[in-house]
Amino acid sequence: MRTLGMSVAASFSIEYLSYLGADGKPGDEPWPEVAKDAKRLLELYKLMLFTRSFDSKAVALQRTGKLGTYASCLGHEAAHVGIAAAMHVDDVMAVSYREIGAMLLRGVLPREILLYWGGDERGSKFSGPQQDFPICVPIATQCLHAAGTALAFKLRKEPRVAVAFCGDGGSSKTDFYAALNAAGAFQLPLVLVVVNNQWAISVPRSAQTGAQTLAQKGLAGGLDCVQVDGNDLVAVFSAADHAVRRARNGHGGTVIEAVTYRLSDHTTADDARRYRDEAEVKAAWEREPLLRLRHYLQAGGLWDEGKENAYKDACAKRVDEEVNAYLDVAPPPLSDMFEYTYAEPPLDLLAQRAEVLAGGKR
Amino acid sequence: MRTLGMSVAASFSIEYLSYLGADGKPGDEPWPEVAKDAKRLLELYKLMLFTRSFDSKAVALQRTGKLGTYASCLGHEAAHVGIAAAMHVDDVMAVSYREIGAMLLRGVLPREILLYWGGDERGSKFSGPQQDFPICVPIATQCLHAAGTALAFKLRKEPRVAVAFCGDGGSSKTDFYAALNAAGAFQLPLVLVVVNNQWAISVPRSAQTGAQTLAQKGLAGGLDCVQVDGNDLVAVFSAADHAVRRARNGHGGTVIEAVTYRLSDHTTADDARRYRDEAEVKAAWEREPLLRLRHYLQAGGLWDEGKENAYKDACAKRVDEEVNAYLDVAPPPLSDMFEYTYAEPPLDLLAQRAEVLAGGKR
Amino acid sequence: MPAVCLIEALTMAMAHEMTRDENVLVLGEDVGVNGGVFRATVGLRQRFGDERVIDTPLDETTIAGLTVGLSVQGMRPIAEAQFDGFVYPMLDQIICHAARFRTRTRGRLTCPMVLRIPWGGGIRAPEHHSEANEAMFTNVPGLRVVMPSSPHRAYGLLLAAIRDPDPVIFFEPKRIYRQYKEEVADDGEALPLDVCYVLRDGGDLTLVTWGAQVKECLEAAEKLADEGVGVEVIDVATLRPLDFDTIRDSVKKTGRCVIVHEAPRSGGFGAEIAARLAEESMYDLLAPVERVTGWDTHIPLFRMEMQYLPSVDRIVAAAKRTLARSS
Amino acid sequence: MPAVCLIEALTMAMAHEMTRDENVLVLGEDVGVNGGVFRATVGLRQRFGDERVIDTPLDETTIAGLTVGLSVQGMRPIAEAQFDGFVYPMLDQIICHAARFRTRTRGRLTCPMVLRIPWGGGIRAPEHHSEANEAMFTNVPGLRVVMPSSPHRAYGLLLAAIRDPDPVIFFEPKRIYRQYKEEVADDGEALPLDVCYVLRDGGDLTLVTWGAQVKECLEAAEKLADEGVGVEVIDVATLRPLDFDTIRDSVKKTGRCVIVHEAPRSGGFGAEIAARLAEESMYDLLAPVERVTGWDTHIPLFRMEMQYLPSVDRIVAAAKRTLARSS
Ligand SMILES: Cc1ncc(C[n+]2csc(CCOP(=O)(O)OP(=O)(O)O)c2C)c(N)n1
Ligand SMILES: Cc1ncc(C[n+]2csc(CCOP(=O)(O)OP(=O)(O)O)c2C)c(N)n1
Ligand SMILES: [Mg+2]
Ligand SMILES: [Mg+2]
Repeated sequence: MRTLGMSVAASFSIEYLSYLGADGKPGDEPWPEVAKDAKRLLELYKLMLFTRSFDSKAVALQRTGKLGTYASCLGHEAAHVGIAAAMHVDDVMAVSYREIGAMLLRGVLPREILLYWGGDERGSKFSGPQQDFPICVPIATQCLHAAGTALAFKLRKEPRVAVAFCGDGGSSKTDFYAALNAAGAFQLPLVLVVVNNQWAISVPRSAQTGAQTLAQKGLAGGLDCVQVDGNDLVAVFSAADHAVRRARNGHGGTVIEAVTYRLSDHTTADDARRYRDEAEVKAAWEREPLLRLRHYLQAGGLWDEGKENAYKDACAKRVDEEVNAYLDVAPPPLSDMFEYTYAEPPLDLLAQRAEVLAGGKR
Repeated sequence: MRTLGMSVAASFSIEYLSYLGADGKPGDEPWPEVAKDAKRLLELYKLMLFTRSFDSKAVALQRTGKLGTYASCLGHEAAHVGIAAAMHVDDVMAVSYREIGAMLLRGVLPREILLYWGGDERGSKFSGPQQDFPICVPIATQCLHAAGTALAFKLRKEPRVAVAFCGDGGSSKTDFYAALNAAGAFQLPLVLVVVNNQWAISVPRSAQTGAQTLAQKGLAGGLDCVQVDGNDLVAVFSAADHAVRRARNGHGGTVIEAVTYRLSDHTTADDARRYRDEAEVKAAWEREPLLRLRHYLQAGGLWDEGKENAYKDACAKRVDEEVNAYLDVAPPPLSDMFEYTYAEPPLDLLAQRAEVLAGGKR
Repeated sequence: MPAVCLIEALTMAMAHEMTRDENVLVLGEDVGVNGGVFRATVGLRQRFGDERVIDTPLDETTIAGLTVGLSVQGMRPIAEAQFDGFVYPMLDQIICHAARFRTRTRGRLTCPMVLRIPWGGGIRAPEHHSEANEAMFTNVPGLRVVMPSSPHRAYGLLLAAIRDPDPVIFFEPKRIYRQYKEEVADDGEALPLDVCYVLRDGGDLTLVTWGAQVKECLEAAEKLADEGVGVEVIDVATLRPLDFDTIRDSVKKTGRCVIVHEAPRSGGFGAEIAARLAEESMYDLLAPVERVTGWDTHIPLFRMEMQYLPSVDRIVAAAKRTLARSS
Repeated sequence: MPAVCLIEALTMAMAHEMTRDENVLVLGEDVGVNGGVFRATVGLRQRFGDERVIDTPLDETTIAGLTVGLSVQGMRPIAEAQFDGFVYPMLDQIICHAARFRTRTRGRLTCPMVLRIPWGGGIRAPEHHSEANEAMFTNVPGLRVVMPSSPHRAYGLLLAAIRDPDPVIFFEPKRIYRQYKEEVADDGEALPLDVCYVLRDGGDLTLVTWGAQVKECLEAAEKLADEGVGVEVIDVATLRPLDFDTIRDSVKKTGRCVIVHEAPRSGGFGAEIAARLAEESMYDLLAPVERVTGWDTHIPLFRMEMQYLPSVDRIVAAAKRTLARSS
């Protein structure tokens, strides 16, 4: 029995991880084993570079009317790539709409991503792991899809993990809370990643919640919680690796808060100058994820100016090919509109399809 | 700048409060000022007794077909009364469906509570503070009403507090999370009370969440969190008083978890023997809230066997009067069905009303 | 062949499919040890274990979202909404996701699932426990919306719903859960999900309804028969997609139609049936269509609910009015 | 008198009421400094401060629940759903609470509030940003459902919605937010919340529509006029309660009716109008009613969306078919 008076029912602390400084120099503390493989880091760096190349091209395509509204991932490359890098191919990923680097790592083709943002459903019939979820626009609802996925894994006793991303804004959404609550209640192999880029369109992080960290929201479900420097690939990757392993081994879910910054407008339909200070953006560029990793790799002799330039050119070329492939995709046949609502279109719908195919006369 | 490596981003601890042992003996720690007024405790004890008397009568009425489904509050008297006791009359209370003691304290008449459970809307046009919310069946949705209320208070700069109750089950509901998130984001004068009676119909507390305490869910919104012995009126009242004052003084919201036990079936439509052990219930009776308080008051000379019996008789009499008043309420006129859907019934509805009044012939 | 009531037929169908297909599972509030607050899942936990009959945390958003996730990953979840009035938090996941995975991914991912919803009034239940809210679903592409009205149809339609490759909203008229027993063979025979049932033949007037109101319509037909009026009674059973052919054929024969439902009239699903008649059966109609429905108010608390629900008297009166207008 | 487009008229109405009544406040995502993603609340933060133009955390359940709480406690909240496709998590609070406080408490507590919903397709927006989901609300007692289609009506109807003592769902056809400007006096004159508007007179056929499709209907009427057909165009404007009298009177005159809406046909609100015609105008109709609508599928991503939305051609064809059937 507890003694009367005040006692402590539970206590917690939230760790913050950062390994690679904004200057590209590692600290004194030893790196987690998984992050010591410099070749792997180089690979991931190259993917981050490619992602940035793709991203700026996509924005340009929108500006010239060749793409719909697009959500740039500028500045999020480490947060996205570092998480996806820790996943097995048969794990399942549930993204929101900004995680280009993560999707590319999983094998989605750039042309497919463009197709989606070009207003064509076929973009979500993508390459890569077939069980991965498509882009999900209604904020944080994908967190529950990942929780359901993790529950399926657990019930089928498959050693697989579900990983969902959402934003700082998304961490206010009831679906996010529901997912972490379920993860705790069922001890699910689920990793919830909050990419805290400080803004939800025009609403700053400070207006979303009174919580000191977004990571600590996981305590509401009894999950593991960790906050990391989301611009530090090493920290993101290490934290993700730890969380994914833990989940795979049956020890339950984790919330990872990756602290980063949205260097771009919210989407191409947005103008961030209306609501945020240029100075803040400028300061954030000092901490962006690519440069520090490049410095680190260069210091280790794995990379240099020449390789950087050559690789950038290669990226641009590959991106151009993908853009061309995208632009070459003919519109779907009209009948497609009716094919996928049901496995077997009901009679009503067949009649409507017939109407349309007969010349849209009705 | 933070040093690289691991550091602590935030840390928390959740306190547990209990002052009056199950044996009716106080511990060594001094009681909070507010709980030292024994006369006040006696008043509240009497209300708890009345509540229990009302409750058992309501169950009996249902059994004889004179009331609809009813949710007994047996065992929750301290948790309900202790919270309401800390409120000012112009604060606003948002209950679920079980908080009979709290409603009575606020001035709702027993006959009104019966009228509601008797299937008559007029039961929610009750006496007492007119801004208090009526019984709310959709779990935890009232938490957001209280949050909106608290926001109104804050915007109007009124020194008032909103208090909402929900259950252990309710603490899994997204509305509960939304309310605590909003409370933190806007620093609202809101107190969220989780009455953890260990069961949500047949689902035990352990299946709701992986969190060690329900109180800690408040951390997700940066709220104050405290867990109390919900069978200890002194602990509940003290914690509520603290939280309500804090809210009134502009310091924001609190989650109070009151740990108690549902000694009855979930409702009169339930049979708890299907899913829980009689031994558990028996053990819980050892910790129930009335007896310990009675012992304490008797030890202090404020109460005795004779007073107890006399007061119980008085309760029974008052309850009978209220039951009779309830049973005397004639059914509402048929037209009432149409009067309150809109301030001004639209033409359609007037036509439907005319049909009904003409003899329900359509 | 066991004689079972409607809710027992549902239990039988779930047990059948859980035996046949190990991917089928049940989740919801109190569906486990307690066997559901209406006892629809009674015995399933004992037979299939707690990994296939899952009590969820108390949150409908959670239930819906988990169900979508489970389904997309190859399970065949049957989710239970404890009551009609608690289904609204599920709509977002149902409409934005369950109903869309197939079309959104051009068939790469699909969402076969069943959402069971005990439905409707007339059981003296508390507030929010008596809603007829089928119209929330009938304008949503990608969903099927089903409501059985007999033990036999409950069994066959639920089997079909579980096996269907797309999401099915399965309304259960709780007022008639235990109305009567009927022999239902546990033979795994599913019924089609796009067929209306003619429950009674007649040449003078067609009563179209679904769910618990089938009872009142059959009684009204009986009364009218006593007066020499031949009434055809159609149980819509599958609201989306709607088998309008059966209704059209009946009205072609009778020339008169009264539509009966519990939900409020304006914007209710009865409107869709009346609209189809206005589009396709105008030249067959001898009299205007009528709707006998719940009033355009929320269903009152139980003291007055029977004044709200369409009664046999109201149906008979509407039928007579319709007959009078066309004579 | 300022010439304003539809969305500017909305801003004008909100500013007017915020000036007149200090209890009126605006809340939603990005409504503050950013002035709303469509710029409907632009300038309001500067004029009325951050306690009356409130950016909420990103959660629609929160917005709806706070709005209900604020309203019941005497404020007059105008909530914004950022897009039509994100409104579903609000339904629970709207249906179970906003629409019911008055009847539940027999008038003790009420819930005057406005939920503004940018609505519909045709702006090449991403997934979930183009939904025509008015049918989710039109079967719900206690709500008013409004959709303006001109700057003038936008101003007058939003004023009325804010002043109304009951909850109002206010759909805004975003495709025509900036279609044209019109002089609108900022005179605080509200329009009634139960009146359909005859936008064009004609004797041969009635086109009934609402929202952005008013544009296509007027164009279709113009085309048909060139061929000598007189088309009456009715903007329903207030879907619930429905002013059926105006529609009935028109059809009495024309004998023919085509209903046009963006939402999927089956279970859409067009059904209610067709149903009323089947009930009350059967003897006036010279030809069957037709509905020209979105197909019974989700609106496709934007590459194909114009193939989904009813076009002028489809409306004209339906009108001609209707005329042919009755000649
Ligand atoms: C349910 C829902 N509400 C609103 C929106 C509109 N919206 C799109 S992105 C966004 C902000 C998201 O912010 P955050 O979660 O921080 O992610 P970020 O865009 O910063 O990556 C909003 C409000 C939406 N997509 N879904
Ligand atoms: C949204 C919603 N879902 C389901 C129900 C049915 N229901 C009524 S009470 C209850 C359990 C509530 O448990 P808890 O929150 O612990 O409160 P308690 O009844 O124990 O006081 C359930 C599931 C409901 N009323 N509302
Ligand atoms: Mg963000
Ligand atoms: Mg409980």
